[in-house]
Amino acid sequence: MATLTLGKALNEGLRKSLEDDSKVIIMGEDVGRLGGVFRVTDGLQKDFGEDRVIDTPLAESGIIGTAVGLAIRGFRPVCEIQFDGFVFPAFDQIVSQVAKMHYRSAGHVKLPITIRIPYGGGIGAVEHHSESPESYFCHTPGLKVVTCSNPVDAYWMIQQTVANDDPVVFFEPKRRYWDKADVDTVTASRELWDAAVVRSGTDATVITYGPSVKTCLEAAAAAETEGRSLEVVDLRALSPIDWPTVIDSVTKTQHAIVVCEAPTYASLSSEIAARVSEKCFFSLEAPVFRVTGFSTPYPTSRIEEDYLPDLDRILDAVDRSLAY
Amino acid sequence: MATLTLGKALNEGLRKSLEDDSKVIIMGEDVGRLGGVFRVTDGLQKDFGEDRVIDTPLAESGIIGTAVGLAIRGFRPVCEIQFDGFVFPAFDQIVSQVAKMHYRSAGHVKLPITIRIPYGGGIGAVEHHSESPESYFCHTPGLKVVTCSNPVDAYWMIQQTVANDDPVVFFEPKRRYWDKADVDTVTASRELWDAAVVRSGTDATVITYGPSVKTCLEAAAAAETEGRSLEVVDLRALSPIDWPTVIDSVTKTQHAIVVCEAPTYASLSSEIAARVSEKCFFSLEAPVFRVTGFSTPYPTSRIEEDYLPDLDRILDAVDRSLAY
Amino acid sequence: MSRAPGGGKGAATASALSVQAVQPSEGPELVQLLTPEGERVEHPDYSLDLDEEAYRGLYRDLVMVRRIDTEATALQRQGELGLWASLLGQEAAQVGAGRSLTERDFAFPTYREHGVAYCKGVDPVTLLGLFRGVNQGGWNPRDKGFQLYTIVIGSQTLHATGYAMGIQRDGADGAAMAFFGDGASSQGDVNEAFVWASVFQAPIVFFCQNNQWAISEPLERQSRIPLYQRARGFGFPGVRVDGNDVLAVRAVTEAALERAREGSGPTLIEAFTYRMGPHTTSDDPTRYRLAAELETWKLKDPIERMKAYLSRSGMGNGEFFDQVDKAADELAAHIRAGCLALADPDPITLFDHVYAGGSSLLDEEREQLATYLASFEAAR
Amino acid sequence: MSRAPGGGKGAATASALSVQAVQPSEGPELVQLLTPEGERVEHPDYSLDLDEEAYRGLYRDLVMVRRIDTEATALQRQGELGLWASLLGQEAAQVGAGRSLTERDFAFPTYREHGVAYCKGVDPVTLLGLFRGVNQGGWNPRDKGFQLYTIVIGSQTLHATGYAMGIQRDGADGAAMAFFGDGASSQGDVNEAFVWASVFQAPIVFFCQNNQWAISEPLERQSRIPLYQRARGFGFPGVRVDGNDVLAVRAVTEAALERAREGSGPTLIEAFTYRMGPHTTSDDPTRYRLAAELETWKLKDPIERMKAYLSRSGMGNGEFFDQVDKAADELAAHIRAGCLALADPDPITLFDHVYAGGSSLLDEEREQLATYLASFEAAR
Ligand SMILES: Cc1ncc(C[n+]2csc(CCOP(=O)(O)OP(=O)(O)O)c2C)c(N)n1
Ligand SMILES: Cc1ncc(C[n+]2csc(CCOP(=O)(O)OP(=O)(O)O)c2C)c(N)n1
Ligand SMILES: [Mg+2]
Ligand SMILES: [Mg+2]
Repeated sequence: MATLTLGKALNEGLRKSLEDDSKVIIMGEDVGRLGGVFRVTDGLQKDFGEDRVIDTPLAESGIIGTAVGLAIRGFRPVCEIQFDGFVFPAFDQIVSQVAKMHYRSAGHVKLPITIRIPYGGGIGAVEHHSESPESYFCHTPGLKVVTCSNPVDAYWMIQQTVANDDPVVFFEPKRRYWDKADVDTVTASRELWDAAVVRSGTDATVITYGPSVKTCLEAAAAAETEGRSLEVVDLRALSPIDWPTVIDSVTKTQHAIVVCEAPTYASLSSEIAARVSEKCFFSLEAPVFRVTGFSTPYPTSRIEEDYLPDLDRILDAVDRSLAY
Repeated sequence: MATLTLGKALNEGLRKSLEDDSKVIIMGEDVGRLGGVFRVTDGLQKDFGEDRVIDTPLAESGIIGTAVGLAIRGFRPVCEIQFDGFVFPAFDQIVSQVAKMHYRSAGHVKLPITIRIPYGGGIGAVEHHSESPESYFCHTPGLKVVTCSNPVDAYWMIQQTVANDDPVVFFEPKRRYWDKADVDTVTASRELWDAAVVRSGTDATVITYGPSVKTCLEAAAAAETEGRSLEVVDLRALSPIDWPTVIDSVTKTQHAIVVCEAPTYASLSSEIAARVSEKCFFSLEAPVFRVTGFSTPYPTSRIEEDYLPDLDRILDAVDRSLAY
Repeated sequence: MSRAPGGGKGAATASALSVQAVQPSEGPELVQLLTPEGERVEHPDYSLDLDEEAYRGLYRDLVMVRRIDTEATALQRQGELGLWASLLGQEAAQVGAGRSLTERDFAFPTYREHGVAYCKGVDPVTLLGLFRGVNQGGWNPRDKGFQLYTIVIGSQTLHATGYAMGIQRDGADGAAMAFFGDGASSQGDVNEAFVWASVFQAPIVFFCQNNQWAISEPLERQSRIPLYQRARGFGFPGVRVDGNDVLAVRAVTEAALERAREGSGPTLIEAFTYRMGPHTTSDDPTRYRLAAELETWKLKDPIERMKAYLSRSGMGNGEFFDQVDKAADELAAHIRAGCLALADPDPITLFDHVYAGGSSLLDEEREQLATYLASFEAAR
Repeated sequence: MSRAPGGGKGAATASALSVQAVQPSEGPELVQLLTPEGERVEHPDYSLDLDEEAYRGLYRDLVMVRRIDTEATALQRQGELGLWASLLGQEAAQVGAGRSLTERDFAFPTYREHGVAYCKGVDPVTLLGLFRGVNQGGWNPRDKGFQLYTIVIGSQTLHATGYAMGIQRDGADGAAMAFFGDGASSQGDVNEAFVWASVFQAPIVFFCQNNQWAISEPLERQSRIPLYQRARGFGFPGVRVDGNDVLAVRAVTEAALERAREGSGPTLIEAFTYRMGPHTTSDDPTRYRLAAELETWKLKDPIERMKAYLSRSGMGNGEFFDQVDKAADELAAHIRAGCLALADPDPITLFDHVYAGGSSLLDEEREQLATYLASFEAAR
């Protein structure tokens, strides 16, 4: 048991992956000497050398494209995209190559590539540094997508992801990098693809993931003082979603609210709302409400708090759901 | 009134746009001398010159990126992406530049760029030539997305799009390029952002767009022989959607089926299902069913008919909905 | 905060900023070991010394590769293939490169490298799967040292570079080879591959077949200077070779591969050639290029010159040429029979291999489709 | 179908494939008109002949620009800005380039071009909006001939190229200028911009400030050869200028702009300089570079050498330097006051300007947020 920040838990998890499998390599901008702008790879180049922790030229398509080649050669690349908004130059390689290679090759070519992306807002950053692009990847067959919300999951999920034989986009909730928790470094708490009921409740189910989990837990605590019992589901795996856990919960509470930072339209939150509406058609007492970022580009930092789902907007949605 | 194929209607529409506004320029791979691989720009370079109909170097990011600069200079670029699967190298320019410039500049910089993309399957093509990437663009604030399903809309919508001051992704249903219809070239039938009820009915609403409209109309005709009255809504505008038309229809029929070629997960069809489930919560007699492409990369052509929503799968969903 | 007041003007002498405006398609820098007339010539930097059997082997390869192409084109016309991308005219470039590759090396092709595939031991029938639409390329890339065809222009150059970095990290002997076209040279990915390869001194050869056209666009839409010169902007050598001269291509490519394997980094080879056919069977080149151009290039045919060389030098005679033609006929028959035997996949297989580890989402959809398909079976 | 039997080996003489392995950060090719000691020197290809007022003006610009930077850094430390990207050390590169631009020209900056912004007449206070987080850059690019800051590395080089193509199509006189860094040179977009600019002979100057670092990565991670040489791979000239010598930068840039406006196509200028500060205020350069490097570059300070030049030549004296310092103090006060007065936007404005033509989807969301916000007002 160690007390780790989420960032440090990732760092320790990556260290473990590098130790466990000599084919694991880390690559990205500033991941070596600097240890990454968030220090997630801090000290790894020093200990594992420049051949395994590679400071790459500044081009995201190049990072992912060369990772594909390395994977074909038998390596397990862990690529860092410095910020959410900078994954798009690599989008073509991700969507048309990484996602499709196993299919194209009828299973001959595996690409066990991990793409780490710090994502989400709330850190007062400038443009392109606060986005939530997970829906693009969830919509792409051939990719799997996961995200952690706390240090324990960070430590274990990154290792499970790196050990996974499919390409996985691993989203890191950057504003939670500094959150601390005790981490059991001996036994993993659960499978990579399983959702977690992080708080039990009876009145409504709040379905969320990544940086919003903490906000939802706070909302649930606040709701409790008003006598409302919220169940909070941390999805962890975004593609595919652990539907049974979600549907069981909603079937029980008969109310569902989806919370995330990404814009609503044509998104993962749409999928959750659509699926829950379908599968819980007879148990839902109210429509599935979504509390998300708005349909605008991520705004300037001085008004980002109004853009991000916060406690009040979540509770407001709960109220509307229960009053329906 | 002229009888035109959908492809020719686009060609005539573009010609009109070039004539009407000297700032309109066309750019892309093979759009000049060849007239485009689908001949949509046939003859335009000959008549408007190489400065206005530009064969570009082979790089999609370059096409869109230079279009941004041309738009800043006051031009109205119409960019062709040769096939759906080749839009991804331009994704960064589209998502981080085209979509965000007006917002970033607080309205100072308008980018009236049209991005034409032939999309969808059913033409027996090889990989990357049959995809339906519309959801990625719908999920991107700052973009608008439209698609035509017939020659009349093709003729008018392309002109309305080019004349529009916002960046618009214009999806062309490539397997319908050869469909013919009489086109009134004097009066536009409707506004760009309006959906169309292309067949009235009372038992269920089929919500669809682009290449699937024809399939849905055929399904509706077949359903009629079985005594079922389907209403078919052709969305035309995919972002934003004309919700009143959709919701009015579903409120009336109490059953909704969404049909499109793109994979279901985290997509535009998710949004439609989610929104209709929410807005028609009390009127829906059954969950919203979706008949879409599967969650796989687009398959090889010899089995694409099994991947694409067809008449039978649509009618099957109608049956399930009505039997719910 | 506004423009500086007064002030004169900076000036440069004319020479300082001028660049030689070279026509991209000309220049004396072309490496050639065999003239279009089949005459063997010397080159100061490159030489090739093979035994007779090897020269005959190259001729045989050229003929076989062309026959693959002819047969596939015919099969497409007869509706047995959905599409075919002909390599007509590019046989020497591909055989020269393909025969330079050893088992240690790994090639990353575009959609037109049927000749390289042949040299790498991929059965042409397997190759047809993609064009028939029954699969996306049926061979195992690792078995063949030959990656699947990549259709998105330029992507594979980065894969090749990464693979080469992997060779380095394995401390292995070998090199990667990235194939791409003149049009591809404009793609960001290709230029990023140049950056990476140069920075890491990766063991890779960039093999650009400049066939003068990117569908309807002539080379002038991609570059103002000869493409091989692109390399020098990235700090590694570029060389232009007569792409219709199989001997020169082989000499240049072997040298570049050797250089790569030795740890001296990347080389860009521009094989100067010509796409004699349409871009693919869907294309109509009469819309954008003159027949005369084709006629000129017919005189440089890669097979004819090799045949002339063998005849002149006595290495090949009528009997040998007949043998080769017969072998080609057999290959054609094999291809035809194999193609017709390529069965359509079972629809339910469309869910196979999306993931190595499966997916609950797909399981559900597969189940749905299976039930749905079964309902038709039942209805029969 | 397998490897050709027998056969010898292709060989290249050593020279044919060798490339001069130049250290990317050295070389005698640096254009300089002013030594670090402030001595005026001649260059065979470039000259600059300004009147006294103009020389003084350049000095004044350098001082003002540095003061903007110092003040902004201070404001960031005091919590008034979320972030600042310092240009410390790059003043000469930016002023030299900025003062070469005329009203006909249009500049496309990165996030660090505060000096160019100043020359283009953008009030530094406006500049701070982005770093304070109240807007994304408050000026009207068309008014200033200065595009908004672009944060995604390299994107703006394509915008500049397109703009230049627009100038051509308008038959206008003028040029575009694209700013970017050494790190950016690796991005596909930048190389695509080179392709486009060259193919269309667009009136553009690519101005690369090679400040030796891309955050923590030294130039060696981006290139093995001097960056200015990249241009020759694309068929246009590249030139390396001492980026800490405002006179040389101005001479070279004016010449390149003139060349562009005349229709002779693009030029790549590599302004060889050094990022004296951290990458941004969030960065800690002690983690990746040695203090000694900084000390070396302090000796090449762009302001000191211009000051020495003015003193030596008698164009500037103590009184003048004091005047400039006083003006800089006033500018600093203006910036500070202006920054503190930059109000937070009204939350509801987050919906403004997403579209020129509005959107029903946004109208609905705006309405929701307004109602929601009003509920708090009401609750008060
Ligand atoms: C990214 C991308 N854009 C567009 C296309 C469509 N396309 C297929 S081949 C081709 C031309 C390629 O030219 P070149 O690189 O010279 O290769 P060649 O076909 O001549 O062998 C184009 C534009 C594509 N496959 N990928
Ligand atoms: C596409 C993209 N990837 C990554 C980043 C993060 N990032 C910001 S600045 C920078 C380094 C840029 O170096 P350089 O081009 O040399 O410019 P400099 O900062 O030195 O002025 C990086 C990696 C980004 N802004 N955009
Ligand atoms: Mg070509
Ligand atoms: Mg730099």
